[in-house]
Amino acid sequence: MKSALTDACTLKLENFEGPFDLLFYLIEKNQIDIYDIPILEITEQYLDYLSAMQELDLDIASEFLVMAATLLHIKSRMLLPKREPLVEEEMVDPREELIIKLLEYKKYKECSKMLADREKKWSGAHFKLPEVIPDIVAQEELEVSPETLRMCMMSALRKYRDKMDDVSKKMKRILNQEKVSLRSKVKEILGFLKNGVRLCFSKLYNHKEKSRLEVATGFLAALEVVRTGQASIHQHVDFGEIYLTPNEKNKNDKNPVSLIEDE
Amino acid sequence: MGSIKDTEIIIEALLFASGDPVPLEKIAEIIGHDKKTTKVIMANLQYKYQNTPRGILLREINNAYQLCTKPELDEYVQQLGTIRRKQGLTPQAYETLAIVAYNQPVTRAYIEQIRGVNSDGVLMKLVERNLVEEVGRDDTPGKPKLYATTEEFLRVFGFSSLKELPPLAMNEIPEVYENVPMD
Amino acid sequence: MGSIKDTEIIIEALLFASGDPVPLEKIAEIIGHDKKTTKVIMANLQYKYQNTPRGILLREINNAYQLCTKPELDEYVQQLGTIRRKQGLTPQAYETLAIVAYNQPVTRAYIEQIRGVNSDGVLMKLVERNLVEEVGRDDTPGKPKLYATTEEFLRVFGFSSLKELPPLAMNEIPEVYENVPMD
Repeated sequence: MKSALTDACTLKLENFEGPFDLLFYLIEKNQIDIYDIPILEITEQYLDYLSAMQELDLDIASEFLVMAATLLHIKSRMLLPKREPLVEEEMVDPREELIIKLLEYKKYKECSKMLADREKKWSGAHFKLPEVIPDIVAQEELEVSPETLRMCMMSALRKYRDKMDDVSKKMKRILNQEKVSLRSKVKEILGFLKNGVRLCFSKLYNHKEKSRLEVATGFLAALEVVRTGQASIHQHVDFGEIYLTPNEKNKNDKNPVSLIEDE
Repeated sequence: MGSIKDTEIIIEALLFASGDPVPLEKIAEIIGHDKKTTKVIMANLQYKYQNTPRGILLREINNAYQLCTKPELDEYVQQLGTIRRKQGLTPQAYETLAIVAYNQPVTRAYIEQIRGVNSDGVLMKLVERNLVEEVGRDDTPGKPKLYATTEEFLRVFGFSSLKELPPLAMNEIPEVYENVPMD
Repeated sequence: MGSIKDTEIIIEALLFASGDPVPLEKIAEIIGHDKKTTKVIMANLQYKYQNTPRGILLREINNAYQLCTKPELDEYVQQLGTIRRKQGLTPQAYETLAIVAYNQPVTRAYIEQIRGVNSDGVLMKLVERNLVEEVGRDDTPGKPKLYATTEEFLRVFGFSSLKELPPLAMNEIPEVYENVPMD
């Protein structure tokens, strides 16, 4: 279809950036409600433009052709006899998708007017060239954060706790060993006492021959034996010799160590 | 350095000498106040520049401050004959810029989906003019480049930050926005 | 263009945009007054710049005019050129500093007890950097030196007092803190 349109608008043709742009031009020119586009008219006009472009030997970008196909498709769907919608099936306006896209495009098209206005205004604001200020490298400034400080404290305390846990484990191990050795010392002492002899502590556990730990354990063992009433202990002068004397009634006790807990 | 007045004097000297935008932190450091206080001082100063008979105004761009002549005095400043004027943008460029500005970071595919037309050339022009820049790659198949607006964009269009972009007419078609795939 | 006020506004914009000196004739031409009147306007303006709290002043050089920052503000302007090198603390330094900060005053032995390693070097570094200082001697055998944080410490961390130290989550590790011997 040839029309005045073809001639009047040829100049503008190459200015259309894309199919949406062209559609918008048509919608505005015809004062069409975007929500109710008369698809027959618009498709016709759109195709007119395309053929005008062809006549002018303009390269028609593929996007324009895709839109033409879309418009024709919508048109054919609009022309189909309306049938009763099936239950559960919504009647979808074939134009809906196009309208949505057009509206989305419209937002930015309007926005570009705003941008152009602002640019025009602010291009009138002039800046001053910087003055020459020599660079001086100042002392190093520390970059620190309170939170990191807190984290460091927490982790130091955590590490410390783990270390202490470790130490107390070691202590426990030592104490366990001690227990075993205390048991054996008690046995040892009772072994001697069985013979009904008075024991001289320094003969049994002399710190010159035995380790300090052993002497101490030996002393504990001696106290243990006294506590259980199997022997009595005497020391005649301060720092003098310590004697252990077996008590008669327990002389032959078979199981004297029972008072020390088993593990 | 005592009063606010003295502080304002120092700030004016700083901004004048710098010419370029001076970051808030730098101003705070020099005037010896924390950033929060400095921000209040700057807002006050901005108001003063606006509301006294001055030929210059104080602009905020991305938390930095810069003095410039009032745009409405352009006709006089032009007469100095030393000012180069930059070329305006094409309609395509504004449109594309608007899509980037409101949706950043965006892929080229996203822009093209909205514009309905190939946007490679126009996008490259915007990058050339330093209004748009690549800011990384999307985490979708093909790892397409992502674009966002630059500080120059804020300067050219007189925004102090992206928050100042006027809202788009969203309420008209609320459901659409969700329907547009992110690339 | 009407009032003197408007004229002054234009002149400010002109001189600002130019940066360089603008000849009297040029100003006269742009504001649409003769040279004589313009000279009076400029003298007036010069007086105003001098006598209002401004960071810039209006200089006349050979019948041309230029805005510049007030020379007495130079020390501030120079600071625009200072580049501060940011530096962090090593993890060891942070840890030691934390122990001092949260337990001050402390002896070196105390720090080493918690850290489980010799802390002489790191403590000396902190003293050198003025984050930690000697504050006396402990009243225990050997009279060990006591260390505490400095005012510089408060400054770099942005605390106004030690009360602002972020609280430790004591519930997380309550027993440890109690077990730490106070020396």
